[in-house]
Amino acid sequence: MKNDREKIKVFLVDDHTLFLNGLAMLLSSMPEMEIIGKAFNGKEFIEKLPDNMPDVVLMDIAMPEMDGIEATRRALEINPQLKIITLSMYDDQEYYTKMVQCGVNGFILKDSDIQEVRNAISTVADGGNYFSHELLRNL
Amino acid sequence: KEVEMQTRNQEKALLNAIIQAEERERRRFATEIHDGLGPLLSTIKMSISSLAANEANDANLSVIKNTNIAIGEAIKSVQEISNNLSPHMLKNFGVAKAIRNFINKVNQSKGLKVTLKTNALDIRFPEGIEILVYRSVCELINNTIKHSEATKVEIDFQVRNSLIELKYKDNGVGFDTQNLFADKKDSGTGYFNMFSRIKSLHGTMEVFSNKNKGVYVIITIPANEK
Amino acid sequence: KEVEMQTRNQEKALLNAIIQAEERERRRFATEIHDGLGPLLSTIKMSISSLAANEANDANLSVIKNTNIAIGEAIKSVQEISNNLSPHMLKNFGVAKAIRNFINKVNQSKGLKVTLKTNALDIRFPEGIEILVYRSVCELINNTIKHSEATKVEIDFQVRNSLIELKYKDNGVGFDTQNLFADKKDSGTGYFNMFSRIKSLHGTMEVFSNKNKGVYVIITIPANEK
Ligand SMILES: Nc1ncnc2c1ncn2[C@@H]1O[C@H](COP(=O)(O)OP(=O)(O)OP(=O)(O)O)[C@@H](O)[C@H]1O
Ligand SMILES: Nc1ncnc2c1ncn2[C@@H]1O[C@H](COP(=O)(O)OP(=O)(O)OP(=O)(O)O)[C@@H](O)[C@H]1O
Ligand SMILES: [K+]
Ligand SMILES: [Mg+2]
Ligand SMILES: [Mg+2]
Ligand SMILES: [Mg+2]
Repeated sequence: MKNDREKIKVFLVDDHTLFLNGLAMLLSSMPEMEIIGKAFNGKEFIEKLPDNMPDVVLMDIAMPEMDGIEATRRALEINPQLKIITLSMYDDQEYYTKMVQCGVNGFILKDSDIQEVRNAISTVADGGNYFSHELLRNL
Repeated sequence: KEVEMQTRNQEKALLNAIIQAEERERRRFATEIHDGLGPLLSTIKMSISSLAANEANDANLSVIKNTNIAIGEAIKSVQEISNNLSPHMLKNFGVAKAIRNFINKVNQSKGLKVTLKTNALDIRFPEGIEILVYRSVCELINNTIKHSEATKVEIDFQVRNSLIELKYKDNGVGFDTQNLFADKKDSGTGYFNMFSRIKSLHGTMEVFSNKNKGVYVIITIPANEK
Repeated sequence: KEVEMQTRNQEKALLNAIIQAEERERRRFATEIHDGLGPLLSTIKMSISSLAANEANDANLSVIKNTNIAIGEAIKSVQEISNNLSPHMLKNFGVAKAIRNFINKVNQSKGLKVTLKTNALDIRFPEGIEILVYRSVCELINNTIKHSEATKVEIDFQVRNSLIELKYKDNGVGFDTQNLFADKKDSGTGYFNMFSRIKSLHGTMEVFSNKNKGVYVIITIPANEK
């Protein structure tokens, strides 16, 4: 069992309650992960961020109040070192381009297997980038 | 005479209002499907993949595998339906990019090569126009796929002096344009709908075709029409 | 003068054709969702319940439970969306029964009691009329739910001498009908759409309301209009 201090601190941002909670449950059952925050839109995330600095953020794009594009911009203004992975239903090149321009370190699709989500989080936490193969194949 | 004109303008306005209301409805449904149903299915997909990783029982494992395939299909179907109802690209990135996107998908899956030339990739138009242009291109491409046996489509989408000019050309079997509205019962609603909608935004459409000479369509629309 | 009349009739025909094409499209989507996606989800639901029965691992069992909730919601959502897009009752059993069905659902879920009086339960009308009447009733009920704080709605739907007469009454807070189309930007599209569509089928609609006096709407439509 790893020490608590080595766990990857993950923050989840998504407006779909069941998805958010389901994903939180799956990730927190993994020994190396710790969910330190959840937010249902970009605005809520930006408000909570300063008190809950995570290692990795999983960020939806389409959300009410503030979408994932704006939230990513603001979060990186607050902490330029922050590592953000886009987790979206959209597999079109334009969204990918836009999010990469915003400075995300990864982009995975919502219909990924949980193992791919796990890989992406670990890779990005270790300082790498992770872009879903399915997405890259589309480009 | 002036009263008549006024009435007719009112009726055009009415037509536009109805078309736009309908499009808003479609978008509402598309969003409900994409943002409501989509994530639900994603949750299920992720859960099932996590079950698979932890499962020892062989019988269960094969049920899980099957379920995984079914859920993958369901997700694909949700995306397709929502996108056909109202493409999110159109709202988020405008008509030229949405067309490019649609073409990319066609080029991946059919024995047809579609090319797009445009100077409008970074231009946004009033909502009604973006929808009209997008739906017209989709209908023309669908017609080519359904009726033409063509191998190539060339689309040229230019904006100059506040005028949109869209040229569409395929190299298929063509058809006799005389028959286009000859028998309403028999002929499809595709061209009829395009004509009506283009007319309601003060645009024009010309269709040139002949047996075995392919189809050539020119559409013009004032770019700032509401 | 005759030419003008002809043009206006053509435009009305155009409008109707577009509305009907749109409804066909909606039905196509609804069917795709209902008949395509529905069975897929049912399969998944059954698989998941079979997994639950055989699972020993506690962690897995809680994942399965969660998945079961998600799939239940997905199935409900598919049914709702498909039905809102195009209610299958309408096509299969006609407008009066479809309205009765809609009302039953409203009476189950909201703090609102809707009653229906009608002599049309066994009468079928042309498709366009059925859709128009059904959508109007839905919009009026939705308005009552959204805006009125009413506890009661009475609907009276009668056909006599080829004329449909629909009376709708709620006992809510009412509103100033003067403002109905005063500011297009602000006011909703619900009433505007109803007016336009009713007009296009040569019907009429009157709206009576006052602050705290509820809403009373009378719609008439020629029953055989295509
Ligand atoms: N690219 C094309 N090549 C050959 N024939 C065509 C082409 N486009 C249209 N046609 C002919 O013109 C007819 C009318 O087209 P239209 O789009 O109005 O109807 P449809 O495609 O048959 O039906 P719908 O569009 O309602 O699904 C078609 O049935 C077909 O015979
Ligand atoms: N039953 C009602 N009781 C009280 N007020 C009503 C009622 N129906 C309509 N209204 C008022 O009339 C306005 C216009 O209604 P309309 O249906 O056109 O728009 P909406 O319901 O606000 O929006 P939309 O129908 O586009 O969703 C409403 O905003 C509301 O203020
Ligand atoms: K954990
Ligand atoms: Mg979302
Ligand atoms: Mg067609
Ligand atoms: Mg309304």
